[in-house]
Amino acid sequence: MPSLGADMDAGTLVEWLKSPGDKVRRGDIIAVVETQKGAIEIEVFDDGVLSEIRVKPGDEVPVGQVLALIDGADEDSEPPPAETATKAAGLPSRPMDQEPLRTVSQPTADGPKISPAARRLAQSCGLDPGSITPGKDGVIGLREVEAAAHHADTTQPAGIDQRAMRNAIASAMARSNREIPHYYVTSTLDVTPMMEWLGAYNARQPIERRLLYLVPLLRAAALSLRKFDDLNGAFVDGRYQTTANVNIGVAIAMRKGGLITPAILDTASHDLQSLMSKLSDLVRRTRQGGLKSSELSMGTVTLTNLGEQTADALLPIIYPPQVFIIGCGQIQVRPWVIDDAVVPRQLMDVTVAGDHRVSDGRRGAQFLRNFGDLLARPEEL
Amino acid sequence: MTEPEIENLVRRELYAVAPDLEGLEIEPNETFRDQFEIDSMDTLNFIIGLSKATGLDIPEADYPQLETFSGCKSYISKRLRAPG
Amino acid sequence: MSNSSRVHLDRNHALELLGQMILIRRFEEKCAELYSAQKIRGFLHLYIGEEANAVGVMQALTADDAVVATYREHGHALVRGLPPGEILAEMFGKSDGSSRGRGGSMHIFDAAHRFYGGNAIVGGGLPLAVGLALADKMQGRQRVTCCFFGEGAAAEGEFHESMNLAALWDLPVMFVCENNGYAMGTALERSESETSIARHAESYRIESEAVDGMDVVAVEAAARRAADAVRAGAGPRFLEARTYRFRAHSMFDPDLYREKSEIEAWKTKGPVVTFSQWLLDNQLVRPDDIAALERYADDVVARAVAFAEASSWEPVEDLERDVLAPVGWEVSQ
Amino acid sequence: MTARKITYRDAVREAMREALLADHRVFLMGEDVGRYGGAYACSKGFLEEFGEARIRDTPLSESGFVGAGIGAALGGMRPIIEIMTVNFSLLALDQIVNTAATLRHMSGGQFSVPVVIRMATGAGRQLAAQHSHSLECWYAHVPGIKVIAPATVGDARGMLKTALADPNPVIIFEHATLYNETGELAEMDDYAVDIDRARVRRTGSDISLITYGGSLSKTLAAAELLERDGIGCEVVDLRTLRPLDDAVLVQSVRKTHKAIVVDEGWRSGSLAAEVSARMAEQAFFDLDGPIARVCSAEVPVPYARHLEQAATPQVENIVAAAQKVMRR
Repeated sequence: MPSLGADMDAGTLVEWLKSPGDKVRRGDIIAVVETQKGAIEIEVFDDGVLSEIRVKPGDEVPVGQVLALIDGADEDSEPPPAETATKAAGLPSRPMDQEPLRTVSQPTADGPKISPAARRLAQSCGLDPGSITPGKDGVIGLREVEAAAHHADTTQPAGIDQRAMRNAIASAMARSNREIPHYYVTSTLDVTPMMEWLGAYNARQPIERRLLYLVPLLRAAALSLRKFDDLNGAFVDGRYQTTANVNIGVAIAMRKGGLITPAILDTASHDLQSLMSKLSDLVRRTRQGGLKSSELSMGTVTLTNLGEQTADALLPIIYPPQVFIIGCGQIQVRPWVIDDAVVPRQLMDVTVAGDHRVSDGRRGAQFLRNFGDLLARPEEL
Repeated sequence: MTEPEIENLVRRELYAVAPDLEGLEIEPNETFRDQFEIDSMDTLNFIIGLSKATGLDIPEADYPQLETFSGCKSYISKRLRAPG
Repeated sequence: MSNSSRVHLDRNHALELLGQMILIRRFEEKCAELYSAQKIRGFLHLYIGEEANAVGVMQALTADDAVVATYREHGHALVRGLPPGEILAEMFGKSDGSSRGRGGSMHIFDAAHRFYGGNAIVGGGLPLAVGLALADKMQGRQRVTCCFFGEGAAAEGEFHESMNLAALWDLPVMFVCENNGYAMGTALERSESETSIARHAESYRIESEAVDGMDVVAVEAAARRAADAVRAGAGPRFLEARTYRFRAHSMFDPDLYREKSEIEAWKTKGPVVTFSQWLLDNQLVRPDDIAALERYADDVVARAVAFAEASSWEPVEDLERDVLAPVGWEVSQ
Repeated sequence: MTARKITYRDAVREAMREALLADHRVFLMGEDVGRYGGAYACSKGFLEEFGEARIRDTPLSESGFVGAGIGAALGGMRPIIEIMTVNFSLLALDQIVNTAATLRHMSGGQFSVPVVIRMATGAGRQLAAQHSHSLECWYAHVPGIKVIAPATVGDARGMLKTALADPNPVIIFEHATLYNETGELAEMDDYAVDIDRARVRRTGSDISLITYGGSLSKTLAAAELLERDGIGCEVVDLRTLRPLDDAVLVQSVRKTHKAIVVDEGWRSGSLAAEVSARMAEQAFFDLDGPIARVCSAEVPVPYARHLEQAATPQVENIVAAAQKVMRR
């Protein structure tokens, strides 16, 4: 059945004008076919003898099916086999336009409406949209989320939704990797002076007043960051804005996986003892629930410390909209060269990551040097 | 303090810093860190708890002896038996 | 009238005319076959029966002249000198096609041959031709823009607007109406109050001539007269070639609107058969000359098919190329 | 840098005169562009200065002379075609859409049509339903052409040169109420400006007002009023309707989180609809409320002044829409 138009996919044989055994010549009309557009004559393109008729009048057959055989015809010019009707499958095809836009479903059909931007902000602050008071019109917008985030008394409900936390981490980290061009700078710091000073300090203190080594690290980082406007702040709407205070977010791991990075507001304003009690309180409330939203939303920089008996170093990922993160590996006794002699020292690899849209690797290196200098004189912290 | 009393004490203080561990089997010779992802802050709070409950002053240098359940038991019983 | 206006019908020229008509005929018969085999898709409008017009008119044009044609333009493209393989590859939708598979049978273009295509809007090519002629006139060039269209276009407003502009501005354009009697299925008598298209043109004060479109020599002679006048700066000329298509409008056309006897009657006046006979009768050519032309045409067609088959598909990643020209792109002249 | 006051009409005229002087391939063609001086007097004096060959009065044959312009562009000229109003351009739609826009692609990149087509658009002069519509959107729908809408004297003066240098068909929409408007034009050696980017005409942080052409001045006036209410408006002038400059739109709405599109076209199937869809596609998660549109009423533009005003976007409609969005 020949194709007589792109919109023809079948035809009904009306009559044969030739019989088996008849001689046919190129251009002869041998049959009539009924189509959607009316009867059309079928011509042959070769000379030969009509040897076999395969379709009888009244049959509807698809385009491409053999109607009859002509002997003496060049094989190449036979009607194509039926499968060529689907040869379009071999053609390059256009990829589907675009993936459908992923939409966010409302928490409940009857619950308050929340704007897309507000939903995203709430998620990044760890706020449950259900806990936010909507505006007069029943809608939760950016205004309402911001109010909730800044409301000091708003506390997280006890208990952490493991999946929500994983989603929040996934979205923040994916966004970070997507949007933030990271640079990394690493230094190995000799923290022997700090550890020795801390050992001596803790030995003099009653057990409740002893410090974790994370505390001098936080203090040194906070004091140092006050000098680095371009590392402490937020990158929002294509623009970087530094913040007056240094609010270091501390990465606190959850025992069942995941982590939360609540901030110690105005970190630099606290001395070591005050920092220790803040940290202790923060860890307890992180683990048990009861963080303030402001602690979750107002971090301006993050410090993540692997801790004892873990690994030597990590390459941290910036927590948007922040632009800088400090990653501390475990402290280990390793060989170190001092005055041409190899000596055992307590060493810590510190890797910082910065947002290249705001600062350059040179600034990260300057920070590391400053941070190391402060740790070398722990008594001044 | 009897051995069962010491055991109960250690369990209680451990659960105080990590309530989610309650009811879990404790492997006596594996470190709390490896078993339960207890970090340095938890460890410190745990030791503070032990110290308060027993009245013992535990120097920082002894912390490594308190990393396992059996270590805690033997350390406390040794310290409580020791004079002064 | 210049010397070139006369047709020098010596043996060589006769063979040339006949050879070109046979090539178009053989090429298009192959197209019909390839269409049935689904190698060619979309619309396929065959020129069979009308070959004398493209062949006759093109004799009057030089390489510098421009040609604007319609969706029934395979014959014009072939005689204009476009590579047959590229024309066929275009119908296959392949990347080596004249238009990289973007146009198909109805939209054959070739800048190098000043072939402004395959326009599938009836009448749409006329204003374009007027503009090309305007550009030549404004730039002082002695070129002819030759615009082919069917008699159906005469019913379009663009036909009348273009006649008026060309005459009003004295533009060097040669209009060639190939009047085959049917606008798709509508007979001329059923669509025009005045069935002489040449008279429409005359009403705009354009010198017009009606010619037997089945007689290649008559068409060539008329085209030479018109083209020479246009080239000489005499303004537009209009040629109405009365012709007939032997095949249906397109492949998917049951041809219900005309009598079989009418088609058969016209076939006896077919341009290939009558010209061949006339040449034989006058002993300008021998039967084996004609056989040789047929063999040659078959060979050209076979090579075109092989070329089109071998050509690759345009990559889908290039789908959106050639929608806009990059800034700085210059139109090739 | 010194500046001078100039009307939009004179800016258009200066731009065309400069082009005619600079390039012998440039010519102007259209109804009454010659002896009459242009329906909007944009080519007054040109006939005397440049002669009949280059300032061509045409018969009332929109399809014919627009098609001839397309052909002349193919033949190496740089025609400027003037169509009196967008309503009349519908008679040339075949040539613009079926020929100018398709030729390049249909010929596999062999040809291009460097034609510039200027036309007046829009309501505001009580010319009723066959002289007042804003059909830019129809042209902006079509691939293969560029569509621009100069809203300021600077763009009226500078966009034509860039359009003429472009190898593609460029359609310029001049809102008819703009011709008599006066603006400051900075003196420059070269007035050419880009024809592919949107521009922020006023910065603000509370809401983005996105518009083009004749609605720009109304939108800026609305922004001024809203400022007094403490609502900071960012006004984005699309300038180019095809291709749309998504980046500027999205950047603005990412900042303000709220958007209104002001468009004199009818709301259904409008450019405003396209702009809104793009913001929803590309900045959905930055939106803090539904996108609003201020468009013309779904009625052929009526004659009576109060009805015409009511049918088309006005300053107070824009202010009211912004206040509603801000109240939410």
